[in-house]
Amino acid sequence: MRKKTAAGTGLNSAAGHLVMVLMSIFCLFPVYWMVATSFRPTNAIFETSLWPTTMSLDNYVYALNAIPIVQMLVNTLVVSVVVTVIQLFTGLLAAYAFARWRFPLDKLVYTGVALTWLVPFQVVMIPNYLLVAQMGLLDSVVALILPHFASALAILLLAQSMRSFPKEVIEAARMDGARSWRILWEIMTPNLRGTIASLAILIFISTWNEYFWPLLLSRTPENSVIQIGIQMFMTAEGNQWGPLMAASTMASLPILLIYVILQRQVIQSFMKSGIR
Amino acid sequence: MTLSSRGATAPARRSGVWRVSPWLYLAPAILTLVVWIYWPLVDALRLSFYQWNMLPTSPQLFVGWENYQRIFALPKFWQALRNTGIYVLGLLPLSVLIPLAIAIYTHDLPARWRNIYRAIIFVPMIIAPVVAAAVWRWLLDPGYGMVNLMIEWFGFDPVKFLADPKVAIWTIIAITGWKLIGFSTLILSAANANINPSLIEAARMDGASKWEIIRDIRLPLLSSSVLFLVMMTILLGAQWSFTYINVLTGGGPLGATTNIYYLLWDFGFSTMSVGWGSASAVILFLGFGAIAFVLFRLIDRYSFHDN
Amino acid sequence: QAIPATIDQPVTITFYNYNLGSAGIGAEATRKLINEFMAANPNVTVEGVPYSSADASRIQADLAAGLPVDLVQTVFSDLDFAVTNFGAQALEDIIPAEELTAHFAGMHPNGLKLGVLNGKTYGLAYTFSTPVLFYNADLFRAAGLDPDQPPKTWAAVKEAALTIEEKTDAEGFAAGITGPSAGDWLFQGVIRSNGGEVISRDRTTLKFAEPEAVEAVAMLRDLYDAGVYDSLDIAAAMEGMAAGNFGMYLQTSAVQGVLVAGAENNFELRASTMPSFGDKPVRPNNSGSALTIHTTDPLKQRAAWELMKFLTSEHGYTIITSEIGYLPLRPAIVDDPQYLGDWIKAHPLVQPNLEQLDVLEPWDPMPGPNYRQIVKTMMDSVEMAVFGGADVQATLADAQANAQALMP
Amino acid sequence: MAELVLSHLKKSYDGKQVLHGVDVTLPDGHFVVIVGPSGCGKSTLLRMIAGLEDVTEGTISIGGIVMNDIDPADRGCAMVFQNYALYPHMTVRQNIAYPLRIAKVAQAERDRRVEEAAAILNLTEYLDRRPAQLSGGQRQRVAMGRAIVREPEVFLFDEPLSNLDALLRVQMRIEIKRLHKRLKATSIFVTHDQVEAMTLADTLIVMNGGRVEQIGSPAEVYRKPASVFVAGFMGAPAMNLIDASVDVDGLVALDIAPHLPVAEAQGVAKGTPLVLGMRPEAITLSFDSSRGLPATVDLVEELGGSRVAYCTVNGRELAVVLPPSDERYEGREVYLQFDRRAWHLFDRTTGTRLDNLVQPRASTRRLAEA
Amino acid sequence: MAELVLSHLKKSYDGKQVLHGVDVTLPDGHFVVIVGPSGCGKSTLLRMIAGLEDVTEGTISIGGIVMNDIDPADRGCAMVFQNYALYPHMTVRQNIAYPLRIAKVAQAERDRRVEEAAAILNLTEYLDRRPAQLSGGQRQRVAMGRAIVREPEVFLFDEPLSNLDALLRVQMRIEIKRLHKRLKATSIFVTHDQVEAMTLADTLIVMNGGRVEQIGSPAEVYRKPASVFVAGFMGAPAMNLIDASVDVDGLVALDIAPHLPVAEAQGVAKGTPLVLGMRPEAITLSFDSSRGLPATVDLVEELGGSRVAYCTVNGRELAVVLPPSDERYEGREVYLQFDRRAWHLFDRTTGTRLDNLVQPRASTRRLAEA
Ligand SMILES: Nc1ncnc2c1ncn2[C@@H]1O[C@H](COP(=O)(O)OP(=O)(O)OP(=O)(O)O)[C@@H](O)[C@H]1O
Ligand SMILES: Nc1ncnc2c1ncn2[C@@H]1O[C@H](COP(=O)(O)OP(=O)(O)OP(=O)(O)O)[C@@H](O)[C@H]1O
Ligand SMILES: O=P(O)(O)OC[C@H](O)CO
Ligand SMILES: [Mg+2]
Ligand SMILES: [Mg+2]
Repeated sequence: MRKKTAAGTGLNSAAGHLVMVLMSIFCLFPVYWMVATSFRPTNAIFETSLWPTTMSLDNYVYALNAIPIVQMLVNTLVVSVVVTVIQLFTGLLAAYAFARWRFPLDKLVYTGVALTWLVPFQVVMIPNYLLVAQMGLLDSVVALILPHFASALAILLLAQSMRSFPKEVIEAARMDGARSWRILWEIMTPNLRGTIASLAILIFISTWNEYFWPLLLSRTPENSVIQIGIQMFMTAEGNQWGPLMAASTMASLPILLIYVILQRQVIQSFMKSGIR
Repeated sequence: MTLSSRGATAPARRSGVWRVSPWLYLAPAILTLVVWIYWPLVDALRLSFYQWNMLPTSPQLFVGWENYQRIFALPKFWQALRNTGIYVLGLLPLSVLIPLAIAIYTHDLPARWRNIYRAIIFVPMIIAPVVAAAVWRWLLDPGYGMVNLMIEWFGFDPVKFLADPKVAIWTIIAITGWKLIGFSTLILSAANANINPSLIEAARMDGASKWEIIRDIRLPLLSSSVLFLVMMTILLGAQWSFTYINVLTGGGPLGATTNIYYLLWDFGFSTMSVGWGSASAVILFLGFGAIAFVLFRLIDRYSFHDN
Repeated sequence: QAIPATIDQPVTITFYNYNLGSAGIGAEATRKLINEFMAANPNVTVEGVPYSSADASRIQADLAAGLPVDLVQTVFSDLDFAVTNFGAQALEDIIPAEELTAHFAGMHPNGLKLGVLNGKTYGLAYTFSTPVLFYNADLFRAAGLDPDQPPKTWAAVKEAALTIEEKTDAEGFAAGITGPSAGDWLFQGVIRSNGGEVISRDRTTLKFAEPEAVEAVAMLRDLYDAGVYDSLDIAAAMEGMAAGNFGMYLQTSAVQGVLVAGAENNFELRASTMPSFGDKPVRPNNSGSALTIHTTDPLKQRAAWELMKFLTSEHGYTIITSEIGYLPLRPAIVDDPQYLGDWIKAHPLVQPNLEQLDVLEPWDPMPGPNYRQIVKTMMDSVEMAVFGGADVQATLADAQANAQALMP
Repeated sequence: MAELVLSHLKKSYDGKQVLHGVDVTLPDGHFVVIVGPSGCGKSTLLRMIAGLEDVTEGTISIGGIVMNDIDPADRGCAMVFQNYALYPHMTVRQNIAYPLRIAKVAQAERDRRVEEAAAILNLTEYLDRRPAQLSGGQRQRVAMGRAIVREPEVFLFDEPLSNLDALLRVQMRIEIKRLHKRLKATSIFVTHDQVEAMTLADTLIVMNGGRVEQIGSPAEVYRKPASVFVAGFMGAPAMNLIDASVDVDGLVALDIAPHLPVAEAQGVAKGTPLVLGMRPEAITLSFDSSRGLPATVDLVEELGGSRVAYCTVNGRELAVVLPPSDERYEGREVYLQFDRRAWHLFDRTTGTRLDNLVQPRASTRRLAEA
Repeated sequence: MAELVLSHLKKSYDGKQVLHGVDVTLPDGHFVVIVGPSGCGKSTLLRMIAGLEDVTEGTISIGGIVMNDIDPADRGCAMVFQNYALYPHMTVRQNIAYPLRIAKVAQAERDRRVEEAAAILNLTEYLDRRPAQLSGGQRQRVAMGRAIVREPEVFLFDEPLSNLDALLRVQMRIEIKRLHKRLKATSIFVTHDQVEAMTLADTLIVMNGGRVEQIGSPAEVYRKPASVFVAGFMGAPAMNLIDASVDVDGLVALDIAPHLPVAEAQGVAKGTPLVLGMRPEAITLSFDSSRGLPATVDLVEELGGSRVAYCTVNGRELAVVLPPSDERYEGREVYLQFDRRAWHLFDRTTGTRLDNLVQPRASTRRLAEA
């Protein structure tokens, strides 16, 4: 007869922990290296000690002087927050339509939304640029936001979790006299917090990290975003490693901080969301 | 309050409202998607049959299927196609297998450890691709990169991670995977945590060992999530690696790291020919659309609803 | 509609400049020049627009969007396309001849040639440089070589590289001839130095699979086969050199800044001219960009021309050379203490670069709308022939046939 | 005033008809229970009344007004759902107040009505909890509270108790009945639990396969089931239904005991296949071999207050209710005696009740009770 | 052989004790039902026997072997879960065969046993379906099939029927009982439905708050509940429990009718607070004012075969079972008469039964039946 073996003990799990620790190093080390390098003085930049032997803020000073990093961070934050909010808003509206009603062509429209996911950005890049130019919005933060008013990811994900929301609760609200608008905002939305939170995180991260569209649009550093700032330290004549890492650290820091603070909620909301 | 007064204040026929309201709710999203994605896409379909440099002053020259023919005749087309396959196959362990193992393994860990590991693994996800590319480039440098110093410390020759044609593609795959592991792990952990615990208990009662439970119960029940990630990997894997290829290798050395997506971008979008670019776009869209269709069918088939 | 002689009303021009797209000295020097110009010409507002030299889609998109594109820092390889599609104007067509003559006085004739296409001057060389063989004098010494006698021919390069590899831990030789962001400029110089060329003088036929070219490529292949030359991306090679891990490095003089910074307190960095094929003359060509005027508005043309003149003046080149690291097109300022005199003395490395001005040839742009694909096809095949173990002749011939089909 | 009239009500989903024409008039203030097996269309009917489903054909009128096209909120109906359908993110107070908030009832008035409803339902101390913090019975009461505050003219209940455990179900059943006495609103209660149906209904509607099988008071339905279906459906343990036929002599004979003609069938053609129903309470069991039909006891279920014996007679199983005792019956030979006053006779082909057709005859009576 | 002995079994979760020492010996082949209200520890106990929960203190032995540290699979137990716990990705056949596959039973033998189990459970025609394509009852049978094929020595059921509707529950109950007769394996069945408990058990274990309140046959438990809790828990409608006390004369007197001393309490100190229990079946109701306690009928529930009247006597509610009739009782004044043979007396402080202490006296008898 087999003896019971309690989960998570013994040699087996020690090996598992070892693997996980290695995995963690794999995931964290590059991030650590970025931060560590950003503090190395210029002449020690190719140094390979794990810990910078001499710490210096030169790279930060240089980076802050070379490009308007603070302004760029503010722009990035504004763009990310606004895009997140708007995309959630349009996503909620559209998802609600799909989840709530059957209407002619609904399947087709749904598929159409899903397919936009497959359209490579490069396809729409130039036409979008022309459109933005026609609107006179070049070199403006608004132009960074406009094409992101809606996304397939948000719509599909929200529609999926709305579909699994108990129909009876909606019907109860209908009986109580709520019209669709109220049902969406007073009944649906508060109950999709998990999905909305994790979706918001995904949208925020991907907007924060967006590169190609801002690259196409940016004309003056003051009106562009941090990823462009980072890219400005990478040139054909060689990368300016120190300032590049300093700028990268500054670009990652806010989002890293948010993550560290909200880490538990982030993971919880993913666990509870329909993202599976 | 009498019924008749209620009846009188009742809104007009519901059926009428029904027809408009979904469209009202959809309007902002659809408008956005049509303006910013579908209109350019449709235009691309048309332009893929023309030669044009996009300048208002130049004429649009109808060339029929020539743009398509040229793309298929590109010497690197088939290499890129094969590489795309390698990308997908190479990414699968990182975007699916390892996360699957981690999700299953960490599930049985004490909550504290579980959360710590999952939190750490998610970190690469929040690092910008450009930054990730720069940092990895640094770490992998044959001369002064940490990774190579480690390798030398173990007594091996340094590896030219980005310059050796045999290694470079795997390097790009590893970096792409590094960014993805956290996301996949989270998705699979969520799916795993949602497996009804009494199924696991039933299997334990049935005598299944830990491994048998994973093989017979967990994996089949995770199959729809796994397929979803496989689909994402196939459809978007090439896109995800784009930034790294662009920043780190430019498709080289010797075209070793190019993939269909990068190649078409390189020959299509980055040059001045709208026709080429559009034809490339159409090929990508249709090709991946077809794959998506098949995969969606598969996912439908392999989703099991437990109770 | 001749351009006005003076600017007596406010005018705004755009200046598409790829130095503005990165952080650091290049951008700062550019902004400084622009500001100085605006201070001197209060009626002109210059709007610097950054773009990426890797692809000119920003310019194309802006033209398509109907935005004003007035003055552009055009990479030489894009010059043909800039003329045929982006409406770059021949200076002879818009600027009074006497003004041109006056401004061209004192410019190196080889430098002036660089911006000439089909007999007309479309651009003035702005930020440009030549290929230079950097070498690590410390490694030379360690390998028992004489750092005062740098290799002058490819054969000598091979020999020195072999010695370095044998005697030290370092690699022998690296070059920026191939690679994703290399383009074909250095390659063009290598082929020419062996008496060949990549494209016929009338710019209708590709010739990179002709015997001279094949021979040159075979030579590079031989370096690779000998184990002294590896395929490295630009950054890896440059940083390797900067970190002291390479004996020799053939690359544009524009990377000098990075190398100097790396060499400081580390090793002695020196430079020599591009290697030759035996006795054949070295025929280096330039990298970099020219200034091209695109606007058709006479007033703006005047403003653009004024800016162009300012940037290519003695003062302009002084800043470009001393602060960005490119070459002055006006030889006189090199020794003039008012301009670069002191700086050149303090920076002897730039010397071989200056020497090569006398034999400089233009970087030929490929013609037609598919010019980038042509370059790509050619350079891919070169890479394949040198590093990929493929048969040199067959690979180049095959690529030439493919590329020829892309010619207009 | 709030009389509810359904006429020729039909419903199809994608062309598949699930309600085949329902005609019912429900008087104001009545407590009506709709009972029937799963899938027979109970919920569909209720939801049509509520306005949550479109009407395919026919009309629904409440208080004389045709409601077919009126919005659910404006029909004066309140509904209590099987799974409570509480708003998970709102407290009990907010849940109950929600319909009032929508109706823009003033805060003070709203509070008053919520407190009142909470008091009626013993929810006062839970008003600030969320649904997740409540037990099943409490949730059910909140759902009811939300219905009550609207002061609806018609209450609709869709199996509101089926998610509760047995004990709670009994409690809630009584509470609902009390509430109805107090509020006197017309109530329609859907269930497939026949105890619930019997105990709650003023009027019972038995449905089967999208049709109404019988409408009547619970006692009526129990005592005079209109069809074999109703007979088998209502009552636990279920009525014994035995095949029978009219023999050559015009007498009703059981197939399991053809020598035992039990009644005279008036007006029924000879050979007509019949079904005879006997409630388990209407059969008595004894060890006296001189009386009744011989049978074997297979299984006895102890119910505390009574026991149910499952006996086999000629291969056919009959349930018999026994009084409590310690007697061991299982496996023993017994004799069954039928109380002929409680016989039910049905046409086996149509399933309909054949009433007043069974006339006990002296001869048969003797036999049956022998 | 498969006798199951639990001794001093305790269980704590994070220091919070939920089982306070359970001592039970279950003979081989018995059908044991554990019944008790929600949260009393039934599932915990069952899962400890199964090996799915660790034992905090005490021992579990099956067939004489201490099982505390044995893997669940090797205890010879099979378990049927409340939510069926069928493997959704396997067909019925694969589900049932799974334990055999794990045990590496040869294909042919495996098939044979699966077919056999399917035949017993009437599942043969569903063998190739997936669980999602089955009804609740069918799923429950598959779960049972999976347990059967293992030929376990002990069957464990955790509320296996509570997800089924009322009708199916009755059917499945009977099927389980039949199956047990056939397989004769020791079975432990957890439920909080007392009808299920009564009808299924050979031995009934009533639990409350992590303790065993009573062990005995269903009839024993019903007729002689060992505590107030058991008395109130078993039986529907529930036993009427009325506060009483021993008066100055040593007589038991009801608080609601102090002038009506009903019995002599032997060996109980005067003034001791008591609880008197009377089953609703043991009370009779009449309109004859000369007999019994005056009461008002609040509500009558029609059950078809019987009716339950809820009456108020001095503010205290008593349930009374009435025979079927058309008589309208509601709101009327009636008189209640108690069958003194069915009185149950409990110590109000400890809740335990005071047996043999109630001796009807001539005088009291007269009064009570007066
Ligand atoms: N939205 C729908 N689309 C198609 N068919 C439906 C729909 N809703 C119900 N049906 C069908 O209508 C019939 C009646 O369903 P209904 O839900 O009214 O039954 P019910 O009596 O309430 O059953 P239960 O007791 O299981 O709740 C069923 O056959 C069902 O399959
Ligand atoms: N994993 C656990 N951690 C902490 N407490 C638990 C756990 N499982 C059960 N409990 C507690 O143990 C007690 C007994 O729970 P158990 O599930 O055995 O009750 P039960 O009698 O089966 O109830 P039900 O009829 O609702 O199923 C409850 O108070 C419960 O809250
Ligand atoms: O300015 P340079 O010298 O970096 O030249 C630009 C490159 O040649 C463009 O490919
Ligand atoms: Mg229903
Ligand atoms: Mg339980």
